[in-house]
Amino acid sequence: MEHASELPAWAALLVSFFLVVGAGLTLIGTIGFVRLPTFYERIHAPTLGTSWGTGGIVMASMIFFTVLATRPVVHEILIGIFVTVTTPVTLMLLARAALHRDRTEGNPGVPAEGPVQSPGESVDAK
Amino acid sequence: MSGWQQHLIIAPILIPLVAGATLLFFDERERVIKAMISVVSGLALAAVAISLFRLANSGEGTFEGVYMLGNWPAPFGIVLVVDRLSALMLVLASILAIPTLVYALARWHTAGAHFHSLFQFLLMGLNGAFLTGDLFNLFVFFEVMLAASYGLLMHGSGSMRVKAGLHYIAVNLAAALCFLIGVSAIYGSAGTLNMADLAVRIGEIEGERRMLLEAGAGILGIVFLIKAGMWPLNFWLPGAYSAATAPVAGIFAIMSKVGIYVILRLSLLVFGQGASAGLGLNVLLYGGMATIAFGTIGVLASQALGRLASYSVLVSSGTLLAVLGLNNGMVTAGALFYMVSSTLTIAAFFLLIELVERGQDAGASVLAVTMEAYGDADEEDEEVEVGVTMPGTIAVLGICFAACGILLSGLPPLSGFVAKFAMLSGMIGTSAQGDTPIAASAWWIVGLLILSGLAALISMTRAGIRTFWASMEGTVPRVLVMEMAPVMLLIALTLALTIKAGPAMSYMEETVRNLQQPTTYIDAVINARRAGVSEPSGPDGGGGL
Amino acid sequence: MELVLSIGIGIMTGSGVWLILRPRTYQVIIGLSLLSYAVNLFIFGVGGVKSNAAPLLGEGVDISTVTDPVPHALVLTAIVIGFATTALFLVVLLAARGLTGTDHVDGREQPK
Amino acid sequence: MTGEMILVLLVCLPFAGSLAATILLRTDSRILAARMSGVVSFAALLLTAALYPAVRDGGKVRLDLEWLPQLGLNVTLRMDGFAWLFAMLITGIGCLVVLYARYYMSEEDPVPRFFSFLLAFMGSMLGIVLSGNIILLSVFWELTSIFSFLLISYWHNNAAARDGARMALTITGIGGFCLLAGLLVLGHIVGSYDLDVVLASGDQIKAHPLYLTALVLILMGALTKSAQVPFHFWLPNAMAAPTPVSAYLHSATMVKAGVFLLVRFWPALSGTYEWFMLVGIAGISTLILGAYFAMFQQDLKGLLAYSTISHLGLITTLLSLGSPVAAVAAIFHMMNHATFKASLFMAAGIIDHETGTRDMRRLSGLLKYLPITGTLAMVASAAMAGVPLLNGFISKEMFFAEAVETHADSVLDRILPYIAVLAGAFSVAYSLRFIHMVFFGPEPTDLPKPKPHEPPHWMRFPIEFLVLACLVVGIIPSLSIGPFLHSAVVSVLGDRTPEYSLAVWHGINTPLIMSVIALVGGVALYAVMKDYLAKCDDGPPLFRHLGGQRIFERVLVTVSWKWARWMESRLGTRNLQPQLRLIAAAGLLAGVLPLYIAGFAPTPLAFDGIDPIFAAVWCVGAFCALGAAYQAKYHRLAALVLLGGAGITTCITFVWLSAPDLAITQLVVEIVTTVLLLLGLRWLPKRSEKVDNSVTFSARSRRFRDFLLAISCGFGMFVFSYAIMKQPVPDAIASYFLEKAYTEGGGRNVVNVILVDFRGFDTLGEIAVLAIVALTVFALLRRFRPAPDSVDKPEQQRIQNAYDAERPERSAGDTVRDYLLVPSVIMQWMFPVIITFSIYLLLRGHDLPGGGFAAGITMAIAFLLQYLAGGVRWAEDRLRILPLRWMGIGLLMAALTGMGAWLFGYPFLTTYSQYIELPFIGKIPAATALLFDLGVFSLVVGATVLILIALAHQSIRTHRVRGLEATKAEET
Amino acid sequence: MSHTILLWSVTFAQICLATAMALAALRMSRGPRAQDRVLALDTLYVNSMLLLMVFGMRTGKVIYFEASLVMGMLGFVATVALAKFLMRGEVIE
Amino acid sequence: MLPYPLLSASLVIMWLALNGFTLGHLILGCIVSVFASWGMAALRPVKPRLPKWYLLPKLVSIVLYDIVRSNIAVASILLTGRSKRIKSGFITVPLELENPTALAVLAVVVTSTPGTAWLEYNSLNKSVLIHVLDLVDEEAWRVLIKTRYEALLLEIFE
Ligand code: NA
Ligand code: NA
Repeated sequence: MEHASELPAWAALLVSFFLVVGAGLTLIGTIGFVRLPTFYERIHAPTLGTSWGTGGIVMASMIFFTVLATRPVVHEILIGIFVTVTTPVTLMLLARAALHRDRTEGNPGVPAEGPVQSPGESVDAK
Repeated sequence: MSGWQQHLIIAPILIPLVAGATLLFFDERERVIKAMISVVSGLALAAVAISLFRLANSGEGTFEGVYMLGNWPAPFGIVLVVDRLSALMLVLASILAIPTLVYALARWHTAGAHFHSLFQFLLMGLNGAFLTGDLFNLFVFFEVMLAASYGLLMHGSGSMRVKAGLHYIAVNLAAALCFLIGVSAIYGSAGTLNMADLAVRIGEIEGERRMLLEAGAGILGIVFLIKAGMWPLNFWLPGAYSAATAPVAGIFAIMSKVGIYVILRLSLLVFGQGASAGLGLNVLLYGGMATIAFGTIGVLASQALGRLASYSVLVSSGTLLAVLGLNNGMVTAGALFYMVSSTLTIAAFFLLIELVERGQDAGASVLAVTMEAYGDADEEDEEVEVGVTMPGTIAVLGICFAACGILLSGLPPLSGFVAKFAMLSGMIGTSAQGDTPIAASAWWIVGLLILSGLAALISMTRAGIRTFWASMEGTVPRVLVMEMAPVMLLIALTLALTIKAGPAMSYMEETVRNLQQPTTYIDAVINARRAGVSEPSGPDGGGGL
Repeated sequence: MELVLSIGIGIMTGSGVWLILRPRTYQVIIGLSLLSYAVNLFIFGVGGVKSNAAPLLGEGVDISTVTDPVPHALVLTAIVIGFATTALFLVVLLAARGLTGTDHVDGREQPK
Repeated sequence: MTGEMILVLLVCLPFAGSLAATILLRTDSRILAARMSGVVSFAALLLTAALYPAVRDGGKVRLDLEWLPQLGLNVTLRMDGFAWLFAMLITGIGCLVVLYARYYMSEEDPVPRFFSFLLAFMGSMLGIVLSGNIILLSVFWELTSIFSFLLISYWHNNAAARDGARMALTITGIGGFCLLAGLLVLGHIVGSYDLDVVLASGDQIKAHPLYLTALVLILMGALTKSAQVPFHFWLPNAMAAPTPVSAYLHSATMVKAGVFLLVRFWPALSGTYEWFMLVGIAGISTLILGAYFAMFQQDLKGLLAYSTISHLGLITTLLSLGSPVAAVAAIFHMMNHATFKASLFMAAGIIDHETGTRDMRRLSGLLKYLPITGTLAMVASAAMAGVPLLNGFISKEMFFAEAVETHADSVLDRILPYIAVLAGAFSVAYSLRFIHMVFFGPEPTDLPKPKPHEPPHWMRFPIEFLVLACLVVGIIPSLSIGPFLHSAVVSVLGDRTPEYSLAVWHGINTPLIMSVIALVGGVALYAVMKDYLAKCDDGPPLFRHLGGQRIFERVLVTVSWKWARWMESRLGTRNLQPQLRLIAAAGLLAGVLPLYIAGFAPTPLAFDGIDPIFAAVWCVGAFCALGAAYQAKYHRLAALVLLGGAGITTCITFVWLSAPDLAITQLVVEIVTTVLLLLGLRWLPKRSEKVDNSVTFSARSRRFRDFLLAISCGFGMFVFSYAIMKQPVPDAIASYFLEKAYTEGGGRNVVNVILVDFRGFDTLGEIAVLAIVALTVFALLRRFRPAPDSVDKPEQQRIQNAYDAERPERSAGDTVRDYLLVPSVIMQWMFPVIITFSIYLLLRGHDLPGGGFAAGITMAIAFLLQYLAGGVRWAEDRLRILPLRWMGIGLLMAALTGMGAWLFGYPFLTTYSQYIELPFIGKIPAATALLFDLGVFSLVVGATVLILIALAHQSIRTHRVRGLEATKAEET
Repeated sequence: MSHTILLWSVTFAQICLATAMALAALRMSRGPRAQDRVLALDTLYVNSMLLLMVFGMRTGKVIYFEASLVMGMLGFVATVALAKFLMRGEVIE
Repeated sequence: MLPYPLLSASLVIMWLALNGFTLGHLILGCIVSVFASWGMAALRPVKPRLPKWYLLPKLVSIVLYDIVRSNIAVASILLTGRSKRIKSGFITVPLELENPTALAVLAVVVTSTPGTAWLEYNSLNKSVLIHVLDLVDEEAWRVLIKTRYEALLLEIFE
């Protein structure tokens, strides 16, 4: 990390903050992914990583390289955008597939497909 | 070699490449144009190959046939090298290509998509493998050749071909992985990929690095032994070769020789001497003998002609491997002669089998079944009128079949005999040095060669009697002149080889002498001059040109 | 680093070899993929492994410190060829499965 | 005409005639073919005769033409007295046989083919006789086997003819191969294949340690050809041939080739104990057994065949003795036997021709019908029996005289006189039987053709001529055959030529007494056995059911078929798993063995410098790899996902260890591969853990073996890769690339410069591979047929469609439409983004990670995504991708870029790079390598898309097919 | 100073991300159902991408960025295909 | 020439972000973006109209804020081990949005926000099934989505 020695302290602290937050959130998300009991709950966990987990590290990287190269480095933001835009696609498709499977197998705890249920009527996941 | 002549060296690779690429622009229905492009490319290839052959043969042990791709000097860039051996292989490949191509034009090229492109790419791969002077480039051209061979093997589809293709591909993928391991291990321990440079460096490598190099070379050797069909790494071969359509099997006749070619090239250039040479030679010797034995057994055990021919390929490979294992110059020259002869023979035989079996109900119906059941119902292939009953068809087929039998069993008067004699004479005849006793291994090979010839004789008479005399009653196969002529041409070539045995053998002897003097090759490659640069590995030439 | 990488290569090789010896075509293709990873890494490792020494030239890049680019180029070629052959093997196994009705590598179920 | 020219003409003429006859094949020119053959053989006879002055008294005519001079194989033709005598025999009897055959062959037979083979055989036989190079001799030797095969099997719709021909070829073929080996050894001993040199080196040969080897091998050739015990059985079976063939090949010429060879090499090989024992045992046993067997034959030609065997045994016995006088007798008897046996065969042919049978039990009293033929046959039989005043008598007397001499004191030598007499008696008996049973006795009753009569005169003429020869030689030997025999003897024996006399009367001596005993004994024997022989089954009493033929067939089938098949299945396999096992084991061995031999000590493990994060990543990677291996059988999707995990690890490794290019490429390939495998997964059968859990012991042990192999390979790769990684690459070519990449290659990304410039040729090959694979995939899938259980739509779709169908408010496909409604919007918007990114990767490649390949795959992913989002119909309605065009353009562009260098006189693929100064923009790099990379890009896009789309199309195609089938079913 | 801070934070981040990868791999192999595995693969992709970004910071080179970008931009394609396979039994209809 | 100006502009920005800002790259980026938007045009998507595109930043900032908030919320659920006790469930939210692009944006927003996941859109009754990790008050969620996001999106896209 010798190259980072010239980084001013404020930047280093900022970078570290975003890094720790980003990586920490990602880890927490993944822990949740392992620990949560049902698939529909587990689906929420990785979004920690794809939202602010990614965001934190993107920020850290942008600040780091911008300060280091003394010119704006923003290409990391593309990663953030793409992750944000594409993650919902996978999650939606996967969750819907799971839903279909549960419905076909008649598993309890998933709402039936069909006309809108009356408001307030929801199905407990447990 | 200078000027435009110099670029002739790369033509055997570029002609089929460009032809294959151009063919992609034409629809499957434009058969005539496709066939024309293919044939023109084949003829051009033959012309180029023959000119290179003459150039290679003109010099007295001198090399001018080094082509530096991208104008980068060896060992950094990739070089193509034409010497007697590679020129011989080029000629053999193109001589095989034209008859098989013409044969395919009679009907087979319409049995599936992209036949001509695949065929051209196969030629490109073959020629590249023969020409390249770089180990990794050899891998690439092996893959080109193999990829095309996968496509061609399954050309026409059908359960048998696809099943055989699956095995063939699986085995070759495993081999390709070994190839990569071997080549990279050699690079890692010698620091070069150029064969000539490797030959220079190998002497200086010592200690652990040398061991690693040898291990890499060993793994690499396995690959070529798989390709060459050494027992017990050859069980894929009969299935694959016998399942392929006739013209494809015909051109495949040279595929197993590529492995032999590389073994010959590398063993004499790079691993000619040194501690590890002995081990490798023993593997070749005993493996080759086992292969002859296995091939002989297979020849006897084969009911279908296709399998018989495939096992003949194994016998041929085994013979070559064992003889190379003897590491005796005179015998090796004979082996080269044998290689040419047996390649022509096997190609002719594969082409012939289809014609012969067309007359038989069983074979024809199997073919018809595969064509009917697995053909695409959506795209009705218009029924091609296959052949007419020619006068004397049976007689011509019979003569050709007999000629193949004679060639396979090494009987006179065709080149099979001359080849066998040339090898045997080197082992136990006058050429075996007068006073030194003949090695036991030579006796074993002699015995095996005699047995294999006998097996071919027994099997071919059995098969010939069955096909021509016992079952071809009344039904005369419908054969086109276009299909018969290639077979006859190939057999005529073996006859020519017999008559011109003297000059042919001189070429082979000169080839072996060149191979045994690798310094000429090495010097030619290392000292080749870059175009437009005064020094061989000159100062920075600025921006390339 | 070498140790980790070579253990990894060993494990991938072992898994791959185990799989290509299995009777189902799908197992074989997964095995071949694993093996090609292993082999690619092997080629890659042959040049010596160095972290943070990519062979990209520029100001201040000391060419004696960067890694050997040759294996990289070789691996790239190997990746491409591996991809091509995997695709081919897949299609052939599908065709074989279609024609024979089974996904056994020999096109027929072996008697147990 | 010089002697040399005559020699060439003599060998070539019959072959030319044969070719001419082949050309006449289809014409109905029976007579023409016969006439031409007659002219050819008569011309050959005249040519031979014309050479007599040159070969008289030890003279020689010799011609050398180069063929394979390096190896000492030349076309050396050489005629001496012995060869002359034999050539006269070949051409003379050839003429007679042609004449005979002209009448013998029937209307239906393809006569031109017969004469073609016959002439070719004659040429081959002349070749043997005239070869002055022992390898050339072997060439002609094999040719006689081949043509004899074709002649025996002339009536190939007869199974006996096919079998007989094959047996003859097999036996003589084995002999021929051995002979070749023997001659090679002889050449090794002598140092030359020239016959004259060989013949002059007798002492050297006999003293050489390889003498016995050479002798045994050569004898194998000679004895098989001459039908000597135990190789005799092919000859009786060859009697299925047309009678002219039997007369020519199996009495006069081909079977004589074996004894000819023994005579030819007599000066070089004979006179040793080994020679005496080997040749003697074979000869004596053949002599006696042949004669014994002949007595019990019921087939006329069978009798003659065994008689031939016996007489050949006699000649062999004579040659075994090693005495010059015996050799003279052998040569003389060769000629005599040829004359009387050929005539007898022709007589038998006439009998067969006229009566329709050759079975002596059915023949009787034919003298009435065939008086002239009968008389001739009687004379010839008498010659065969050794009756005085006929030629057979003289040579037999000489044999008896030699038999009583002592040559090598052994049991064999001592019993020879008795055996000789016994065999003589047998031969008298069967000769008598031949005459008595056929021409005498009651009227024949049971002939297939009831009214036999004399054949046309010219058909009988050959017999008349030969019988006349028997008489002339028998009465005035020294005036008729004498000088010619002498020339022959001198040419073989040279200085050792003995004194001998060809007189009919030598006074009362031991041989004469032996002859008398044999004659009387033979008559008595026949008288005793007559009644038995008239009725008995074919073949001698004890050996009747132990026919050599049956043993041969049994052995041949067992060895060449049953054993071969068994061994093929044992030594080979048609299954894939054992093959891959062998390859893995061989690869392991090939790697380990050199290390083991060289005493490789494993590199000590260095635990320092390990990045724990990297190690952790590899823990994940290894875990995924093992998981994939574990799950691949039953949980395919899991295995695929785990494979993805292993792939990611690989990517990270590439990044970590300084190979960003590789990482990018690996990633995009990974993605496409996953989709590909998924596309394929749809067509694979369902597999459930519950169904096949019965594991046998053998399966378990197989698995254990594979497990061990896998572990070994893994461990081997670990050790190998560790050792090699620890070795820095020595003085590699890499530094050159690093130095020149920018200055001469014009790029900063050395990897890319290597790919498109230094080693651009590899890349050209690599994209060709991709193109080829795409074409193959396309071609294969065009004929794709799914398995029956995969034709239906997947279960999920069926359920969802059924659900849509059930509900009135929904229409078919609503579920999938809703499913993709939102995601497809995003996937579509990603399309231009990914295209932009792919162009970015392409353009920066030369300086930074990226390049044509990664860009191409990325572009293909952009297309793929649209197929995923909208389905095939939707996507193809909008995107008209012509993958073949992309591929063609890509390949051509890459190739043409390379060829562009030619215009400037540089080799293929020489690049040109320069920085171009543009207004406002500044310097931009312009390298031809970029054009090359563009070609790569185009090809990769085309090929990848072609593969993916071709696979994707299968679903809609099978639906269409199913639809067609359904409508068809409704119609019926 | 900033060197030390950064070293610690980068190391921490890497440990977190590597652990996250391991956990994702765990879920990948444990399942229990296919959708869990696919989701785990997607998570693994994201985690690796982040790890590589942190690695880029550790080395101070931007050249590793494209690898992360490819993961972020194209990584979802494989997951989409897998998900669609689960839902429809077929990837491209 | 430029069927999707906003897209083209974004692609140019993307190009410049990737390559760095130089005049050369601006020109090159423009060329590339033209090509790429032709590609998009070939797909013939339902062309979104964005009359009030200036509201987008507002949406972005709201979402960013919400994401931060829910990140913390979800993280605390996971960290404190409340995950065993929380009550998660499905809710159905009827929507007025019809524009697929707008729906996609809403889906991205809902899914990107930890704690809510977009599961299934039913085009017949124009409702969406959403799974909520910590479902205390269903109606509150419904209102949140409808007022906070949907209303704004309706404004932007119609
Ligand atoms: Na409905
Ligand atoms: Na969410």
